[in-house]
Amino acid sequence: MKGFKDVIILILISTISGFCLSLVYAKTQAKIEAVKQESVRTALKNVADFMTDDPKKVDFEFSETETIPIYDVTINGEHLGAALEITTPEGFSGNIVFLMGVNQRGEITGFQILDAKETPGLGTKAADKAFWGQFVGRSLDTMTFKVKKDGGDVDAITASTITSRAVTHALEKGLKAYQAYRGGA
Amino acid sequence: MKLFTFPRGGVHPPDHKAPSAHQSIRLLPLPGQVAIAMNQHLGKPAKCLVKKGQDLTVGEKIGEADGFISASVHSSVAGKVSRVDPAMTAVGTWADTVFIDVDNEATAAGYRAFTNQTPADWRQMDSREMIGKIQVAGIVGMGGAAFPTNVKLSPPPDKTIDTILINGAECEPYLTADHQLMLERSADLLAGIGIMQRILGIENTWIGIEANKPDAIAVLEKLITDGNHPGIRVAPLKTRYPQGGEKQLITAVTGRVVPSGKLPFEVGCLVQNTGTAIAIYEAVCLDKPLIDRITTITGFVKQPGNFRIPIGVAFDHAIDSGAGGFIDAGRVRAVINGGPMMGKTVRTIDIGTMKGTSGILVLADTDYNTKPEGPCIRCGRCIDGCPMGLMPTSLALHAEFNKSAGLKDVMDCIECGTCSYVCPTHRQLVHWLRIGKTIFRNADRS
Amino acid sequence: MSTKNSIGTVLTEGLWRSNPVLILLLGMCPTLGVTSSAINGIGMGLATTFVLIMSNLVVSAMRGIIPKKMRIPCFIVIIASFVTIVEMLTQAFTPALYKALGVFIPLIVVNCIVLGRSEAFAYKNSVFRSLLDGIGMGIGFTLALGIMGTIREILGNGSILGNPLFGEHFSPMLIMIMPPGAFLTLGYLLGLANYINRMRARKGA
Amino acid sequence: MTFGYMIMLAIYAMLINNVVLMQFLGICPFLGVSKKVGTAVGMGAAVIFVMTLANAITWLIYKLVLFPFKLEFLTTIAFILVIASLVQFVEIFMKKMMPPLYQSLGIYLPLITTNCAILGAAILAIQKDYTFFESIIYAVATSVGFVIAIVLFASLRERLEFARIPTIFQGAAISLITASILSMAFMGFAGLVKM
Amino acid sequence: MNMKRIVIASSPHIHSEDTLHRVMYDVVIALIPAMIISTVFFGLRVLAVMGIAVISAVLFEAGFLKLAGHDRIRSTAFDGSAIIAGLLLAFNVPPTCPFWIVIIGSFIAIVVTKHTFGGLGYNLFNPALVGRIFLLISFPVQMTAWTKPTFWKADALSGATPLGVLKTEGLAAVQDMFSIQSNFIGTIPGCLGEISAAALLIGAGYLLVRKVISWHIPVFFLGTLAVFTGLFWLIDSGTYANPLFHIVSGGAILGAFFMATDMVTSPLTRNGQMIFGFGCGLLTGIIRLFGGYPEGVAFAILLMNATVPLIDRYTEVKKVGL
Repeated sequence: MKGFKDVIILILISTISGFCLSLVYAKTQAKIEAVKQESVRTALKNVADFMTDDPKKVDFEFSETETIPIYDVTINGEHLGAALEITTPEGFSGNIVFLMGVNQRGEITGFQILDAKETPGLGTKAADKAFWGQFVGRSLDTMTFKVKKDGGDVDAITASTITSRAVTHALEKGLKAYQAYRGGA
Repeated sequence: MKLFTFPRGGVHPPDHKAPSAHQSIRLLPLPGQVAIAMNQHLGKPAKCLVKKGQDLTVGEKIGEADGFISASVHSSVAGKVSRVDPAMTAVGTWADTVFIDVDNEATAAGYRAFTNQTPADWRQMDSREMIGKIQVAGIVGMGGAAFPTNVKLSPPPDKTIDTILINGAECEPYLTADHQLMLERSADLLAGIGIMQRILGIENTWIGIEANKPDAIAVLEKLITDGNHPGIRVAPLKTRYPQGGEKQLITAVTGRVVPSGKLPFEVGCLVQNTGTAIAIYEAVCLDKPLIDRITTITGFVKQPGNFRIPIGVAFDHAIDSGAGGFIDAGRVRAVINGGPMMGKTVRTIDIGTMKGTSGILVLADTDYNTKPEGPCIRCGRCIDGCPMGLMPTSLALHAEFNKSAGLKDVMDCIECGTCSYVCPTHRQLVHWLRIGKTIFRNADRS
Repeated sequence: MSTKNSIGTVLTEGLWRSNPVLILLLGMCPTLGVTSSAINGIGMGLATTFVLIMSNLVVSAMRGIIPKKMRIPCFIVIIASFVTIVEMLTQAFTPALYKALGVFIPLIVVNCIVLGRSEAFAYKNSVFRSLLDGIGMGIGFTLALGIMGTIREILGNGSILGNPLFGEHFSPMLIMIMPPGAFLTLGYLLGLANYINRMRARKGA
Repeated sequence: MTFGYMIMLAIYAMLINNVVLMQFLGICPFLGVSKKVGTAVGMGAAVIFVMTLANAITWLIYKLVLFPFKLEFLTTIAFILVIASLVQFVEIFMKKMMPPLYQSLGIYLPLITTNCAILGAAILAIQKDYTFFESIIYAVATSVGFVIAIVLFASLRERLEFARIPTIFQGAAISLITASILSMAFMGFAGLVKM
Repeated sequence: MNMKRIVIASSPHIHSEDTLHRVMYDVVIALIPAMIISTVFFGLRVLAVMGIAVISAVLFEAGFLKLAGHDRIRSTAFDGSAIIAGLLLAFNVPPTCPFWIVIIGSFIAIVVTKHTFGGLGYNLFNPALVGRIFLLISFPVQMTAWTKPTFWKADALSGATPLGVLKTEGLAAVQDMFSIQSNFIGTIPGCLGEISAAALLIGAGYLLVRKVISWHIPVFFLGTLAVFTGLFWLIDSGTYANPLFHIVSGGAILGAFFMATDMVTSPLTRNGQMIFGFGCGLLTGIIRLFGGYPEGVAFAILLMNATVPLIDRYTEVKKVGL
């Protein structure tokens, strides 16, 4: 019955650790959630200066295949603008997910990359203000969303035309989605 | 003319044969002393039969064959035994060696006695008698490997030999002894062949000669058509080293391939060197033991040529009295027993010649490669060159790093030297492959 | 390694003579995987140190209870519990580090160092000695990761602990913060460790 | 899930995001069991087998037990126990039912428990929210990627046996530097498939 | 006679004229046409790039040998292999490449790739290519800063390589900007040694005639690349460039004749070399057509370098008499 006793001990240890873990879990769970929300909130505030603490989250069906999460900021019935979470598959080595802010005039207010697998030092420069700064304050009317090589207004990042193009196209898509969202609203 | 050749590998180094080619065979003046080692052959050394102070006649047996693969040794001179001591031989091994003070008069008389007699008619003898005479004469292969000839002529009962191949390729650069033998003693050669045909009871015979010796080919072809020599044909060979390798010759002429690790009789072939064939004739018809041989002395010497040398004459004596000495002794870098591709450098030049000494080659500093060994750059030239289809560089690396596991194929190496010759970084591949053979044998044993 | 070492030796053993990464070649995965910056390396090192100390303590305290046959599963359960705790703590208090270290936090479970110390040391030694061993080994590990991270960050990003070292026009060797740079740095670091050891041996001899 | 997507996922996990050379998982066996090509192949085969099985089982446990009952915080502990007992079970099963296979793979099985590639792949499949089928493909491709890396590496190391490597670099150091260049070469696959 | 000077050595005692120096310097000679073309098209700066690459390579070689306590430092450092590694590295960087980057590349090529593994003959990977890829990944901006050939003028206009244009702009743009002839002659932006297919082919011919290289690797390399790209071109000639374009663009010729044929890092046997060439061509095609990088020659050769021991293992020559 030695083997049986050994198993009992193992189960005992497992149970105790399971119990301890659930205690820690209970203590940290709230904090983890808070941290997660905080980071979302920070990102939203980074891209849109008009952002409030609790924007209305809408899953906007931009097309049959694409749903864009939109954080709509409306204070006392007055729409100030929105932040859009855009995903583009055109990146150099995969999806680029970013957050963009658009004010009620349809102008870009900010930009932050949430997830990307671009080449360090090249594609990752899309996250630098040196690149995305050129879009701030621009709208579909005041800018041709194409890199200069393709006859547009956008200065591409050196040696990463593909990433620049992907971001440029996605920003244009975001603005159009915003227009469509506003048009439908 | 259709040229026969072996299917893969090989090289064609500059042959340097001109200095000694067509130099008729000369007799060497006798030295004061000769040194005859008991291991003139492959296999077990002979048992020494003589003692210090004993008087000897030309051709007297001084060493008895010891075991199946062994050969008797005879005195090449007349004179008195001055001492019997272990000494180093020209191939770098140690063996009991008989040192004989030469009696010039008696020696000359002894040699005259052999040449002046009327040759016996081998056509009247039976094969047993002839093999016996060959064994008594202590004949070994004279191409270099020195394998006892009587053993070669007695294949195991379950094997039949249907083809005799006479190796007159002489593919080693510099050497011309066999060439000159074929020109000067073609009749004796054909007689020797006849004896072998009679011993084995077959006729089919090829004489393989490289195409750079057209006169030898012509002489032999004429003699064969004129005389009564059934079954003998000349096979002109492409001039390519190692055409005279036993396995290469067999494949070149008959198209048969000797299986890995097997001997020529496995494919029904017997290969004998031209010099050996003539020695067989002398043994059977003149009862002359193997006490002298034809050797080319060439390279960095004043008068290169082909010489008849009693076995045991020292290298320095042969070079000085026969070839007129070194051109410039200060510039001599190597003295080689044999040809430049497979011969061995001798440690000292006062060492005795042997039954297998097909050449004495002197190389000067300008001829000798002294470049240090570099790393393998994997160019693959050795693989392209290897006539046995081996991967010399891999095998050499396994030997260098002492890994017996990958060395199985090394036993197939014939040590022809092609790989080292072509290696651009001067790797001593043959050397490593020899070491590899030792490593493999030791690993195999344990 | 003898377990009869003095207390001081137990503590310093892991720093160099039995440095888990540079000498024992353990825990290579995180060493390569998370050291694209010094802070990540040190963070990972500290997380592992925590698990190492705690599991050493618990294993050593329970060494009378844990049956010999079932010891490995017991160790794994104990270690996995502490790993999970570390995972939750980093997620709650250092979310950036949590994101940077990614899957390598749960993988501390299979880090040979942790299991190895439980098996080779804590299961045979007193609580106090096991604590010291955990601290020593943990610091040794953290040190190695810190060095790796620092080298890679300086060469590959031109910064140290996030502070740019050189001017704006400096072009860092990006490859150093990518996978090939990790292998390369550790390779040469091990070469250096071998060299130092050889020099020390020569001096000692 | 289309066939094309499956192929892309496989190429991604096999070459572009190679488990050893790009993600640094399974370095211990990569360095430890790669002296001979034969053993590398054996280890690789064992990894393919266990990783596929482990991913299937851990996926089911997560989706059917841990997730519904809000026990995600037990993921690590549950997965490692599953993998450890799975390896034990496979070993016993193989010994009984497939002795020849056990002869060739058996010695590698105990080493697999501490192969972080197995646990890593299981956790990553959950983190990436793969479906059951995707998770299986991911596991197969990842383990094949492991085999490619370890076999190539073993063959290179066999050649290094015959190299005059400076003494301080002999052993793990030269292996890591070789791995570095190998990983550089694998970076050529970047962008082949976008995931 | 003076017996001290007699040599005791293993057979054979004579040696072919073929030496390491001859092999190596033949390669250097074969690279001269491309060096001239490059200097003519990009100006004198490329001479400085090549000079710095070669000098730094030789210095690193000599320095490491000294560090390792090697005897015969001078003869080994000048055996030609370091010079070739330096030259080929220079051939693989843009003409505008900063000098310090070239020196880092030399270091990676000579110290990391070659001498860490034991020096000449023991390296597993082509030193120049490892140097190039290290630089390409490390300094993507500088390593892809192309200029148009301007015939001697110092300040050149920036441009893009044909393969770069193909990757980012598509086939139509390439056809507008470049012709096959310009690729062949070399009046295109690109790495300083790879632009002129014609000059490289002259050198390649020299190497083939001198039997320094055999045809197996280059023919299978370029042949496979042509067949692979040709297949896609036949399917959709509006998207995919024709095979001839792929052969004369980028580093295909330079790679096939001068880098894939590097003896140390390619298979030993002819059969192995054919497999190796096939693999290089296929991988180059895959990376060019579907990968992220516009050019795949360097990666392809490096990947195939890694397979050489495996190829060797399965392509041993057949022993005679088996």
